[in-house]
Amino acid sequence: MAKRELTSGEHTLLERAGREVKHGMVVNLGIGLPQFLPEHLPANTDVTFHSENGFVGMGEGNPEGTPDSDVIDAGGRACKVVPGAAFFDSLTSFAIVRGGNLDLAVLGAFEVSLSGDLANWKIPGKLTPGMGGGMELAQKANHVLVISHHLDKRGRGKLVPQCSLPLTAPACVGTLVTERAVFRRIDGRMHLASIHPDFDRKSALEGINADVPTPDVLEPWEATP
Amino acid sequence: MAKRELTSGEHTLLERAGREVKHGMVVNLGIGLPQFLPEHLPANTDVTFHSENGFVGMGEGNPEGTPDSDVIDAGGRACKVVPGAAFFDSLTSFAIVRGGNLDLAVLGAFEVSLSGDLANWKIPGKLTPGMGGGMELAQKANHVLVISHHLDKRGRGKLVPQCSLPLTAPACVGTLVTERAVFRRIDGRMHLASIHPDFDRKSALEGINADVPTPDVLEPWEATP
Amino acid sequence: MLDRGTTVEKAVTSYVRSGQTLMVGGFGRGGVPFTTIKYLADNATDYRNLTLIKNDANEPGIGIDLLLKQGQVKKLIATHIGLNPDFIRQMNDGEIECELIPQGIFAEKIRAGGAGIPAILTDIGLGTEVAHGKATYEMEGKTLLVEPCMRGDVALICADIADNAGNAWWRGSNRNMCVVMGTACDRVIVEAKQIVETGNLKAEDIHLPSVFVDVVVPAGPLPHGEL
Amino acid sequence: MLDRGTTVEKAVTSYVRSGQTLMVGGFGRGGVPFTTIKYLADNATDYRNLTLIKNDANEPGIGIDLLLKQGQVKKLIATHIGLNPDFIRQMNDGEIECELIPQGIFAEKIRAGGAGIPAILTDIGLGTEVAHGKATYEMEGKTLLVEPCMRGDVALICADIADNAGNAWWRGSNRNMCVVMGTACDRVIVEAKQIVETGNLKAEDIHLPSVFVDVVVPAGPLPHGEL
Repeated sequence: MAKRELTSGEHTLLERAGREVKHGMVVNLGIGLPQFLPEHLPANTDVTFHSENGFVGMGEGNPEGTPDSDVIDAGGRACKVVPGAAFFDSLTSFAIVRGGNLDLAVLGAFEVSLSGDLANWKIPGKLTPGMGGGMELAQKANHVLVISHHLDKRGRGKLVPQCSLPLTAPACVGTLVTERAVFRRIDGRMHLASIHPDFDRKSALEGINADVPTPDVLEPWEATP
Repeated sequence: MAKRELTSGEHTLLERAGREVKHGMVVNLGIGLPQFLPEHLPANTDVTFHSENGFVGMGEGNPEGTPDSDVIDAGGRACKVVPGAAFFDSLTSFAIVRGGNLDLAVLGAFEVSLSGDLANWKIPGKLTPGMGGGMELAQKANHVLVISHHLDKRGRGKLVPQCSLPLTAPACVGTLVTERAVFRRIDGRMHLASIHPDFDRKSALEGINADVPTPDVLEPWEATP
Repeated sequence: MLDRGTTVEKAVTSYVRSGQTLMVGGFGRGGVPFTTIKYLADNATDYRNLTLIKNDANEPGIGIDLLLKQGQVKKLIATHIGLNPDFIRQMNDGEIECELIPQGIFAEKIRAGGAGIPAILTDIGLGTEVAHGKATYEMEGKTLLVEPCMRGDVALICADIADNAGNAWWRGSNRNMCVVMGTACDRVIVEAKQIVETGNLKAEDIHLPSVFVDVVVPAGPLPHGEL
Repeated sequence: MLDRGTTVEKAVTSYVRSGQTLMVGGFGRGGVPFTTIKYLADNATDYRNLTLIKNDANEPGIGIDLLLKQGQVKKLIATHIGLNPDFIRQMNDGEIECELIPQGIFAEKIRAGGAGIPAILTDIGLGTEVAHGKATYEMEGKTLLVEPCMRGDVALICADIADNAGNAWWRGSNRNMCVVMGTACDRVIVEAKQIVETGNLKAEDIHLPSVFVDVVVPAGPLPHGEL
């Protein structure tokens, strides 16, 4: 696991995101916060993790590993595999993604538009790392879950009327989870779906300069026991 | 090896065809006479045989094998493999063919046209086995060598002005070897190239109802020592 | 990893329905899911009107010939049917429709279906009757055929070894079309000659990863010892 | 089987020339042919004006960064360059051209080049700047991008084990783009961490068959132990 102390807000959003993950799913985790998802899954959720550089069955980080280890994830982190893991090449890896066998991609975002467009790969003139496998993950995973702090350092939310940055894929985000709220794309438009008990409707939409539909009845934040 | 006694004419044409095979080549053998080519190769010719159902490094027939054996050639014959053989699936098998890694396909023919068109997969209303891998082998092997008896039972040769049967591939035959003669495609047209010492120019063209260019100087039939 | 082991009966009754398109592995006898096919033949009234995508038509009396003979198949998409004269007669008599595709393109169309590639462009078959009626695309002055991908409802494939999670491995020339078919169907039934504990196959040497596979069922003895 | 073993020097001087397009294996450090790359860097005046096709730009100071830094590369075709800020600066300053392609399509374009498929049709990148300027094809009411195949003059890839004939096998996540690049170039140089007698790899488990490979050379020790 990447070395980093999580804040309580991050724990909160990761735990809520973890409840979007169902038993038996094949899941790809983007770099950053998504890499902390495995330790926040509900108990007895048997999930198979896909690493787009070439395997399924990714296990926990390998503390003895170096960047030269023979098993690294797509971010270059040495890791272990679980029994039943399979290694393959980049062709098979993305055949899994494009062919409909990746149930869930958990990604970070710069921007998510009200129609579910995702921008997370390029800030022109500032950040040009390349899209890697991100476009395929965003466009072809059966469900795209974006997780993010509710507000960035300048107090802005991720949900915007239209993305100003180059798109990773249009109309791809199914769910956005922050430490305050859950948003879901319904009929082509992101809706408020759930609010953390510590927040109200107003703070669940704080920083979001967009007209987000907010149904009267929301999903409970906690799992029903 | 298929159970069959070869005639002396067949031995002759197979030996002549064997001299078209060069050291280090990757070679695919069609069903029938081509399957007898390995035992007619010149000494010290190290050839890798490709079997389009999924391996390279095909060795000799396996007399103990049945059609249920785990190693069969594309005709269903149990066979052995040589050290260094590799098994793969149909995708890789034809990637080898289409990608330019098959040096030579040795095939049978119903008809070869003067322009090198090949018909060997279908006789409408009579024979409809399907093309199998034949079209790709004919179209994409780096060289296509057709071997055949000089005359069929009705006294007709294989070389025709135009094929009357459905084509396997147009303009694909590089060399045609019979027990009497060798023909090569030069500038898009099949030419007489060599004659067996027991035959003369007339008998080398017997049964061929086509205007075959016959250069004054021919290649020797036997290998130059 | 989930445990995907079950019985042939459960697998077939769960996933296979009349009217579906089934991809069936095998080239000659290697890779043919004889046990699963036999179940379909033994319950013929429940599995009819099938479209089969299979390299060949097997030999008379074995494999998919059982389904062809019993009238369970409306169409066969194949590359070579030369070892089954009975089916050639059925085809020539118009009893069963047959579409023939060059073998490598047959494999590529299935791969495209599995890999989320809507179509490939190819020159294979140009200048032959295979090209008749097909859409074309001009690229760099050359005419190419547009070959759309193929997918199926259920894949029936036979592996030599599978683990309980569904990872599969093939011996010798048995792999043929099995792996690619296992990527290109909504449901994948792996019939395995040997089933081992999950983790007992070397992770680098797995030919078909478990994420493509729905269930693993044991292969019975080969049904044609008497042939 | 032919014996394809040789030295890095012989392999490179036989096949690599200035101005060529080289495919270079690796994702992160796994699969990167560090020894062969080092030879190109140590003989920089002989190998210039190269186009590199590689998943990423390596990290500063290792792998192809040596070639990028020394001005031996005119263009890099890649999917992700985020771990090499030095190259990002070179790209932004216009010193070296860079084309970025979605990772799976990058692999598919190379596969198509190796498998004799002139182009594939895909919807990946539609609605993004990746689609700008690309040819399109309408199929069943949907717009698809035409992605032509990619080929290279020489492939440089690093395997974990190769036999003398050129059959190659990869450990863990080292396989990545190596196998497909090994099918898509006129010449293929396999750098191997371990070289075994021909026949010592299990025939079913070979990842890249020898027929694609021209020469096998021994990998030296990893050059970046000090990093």
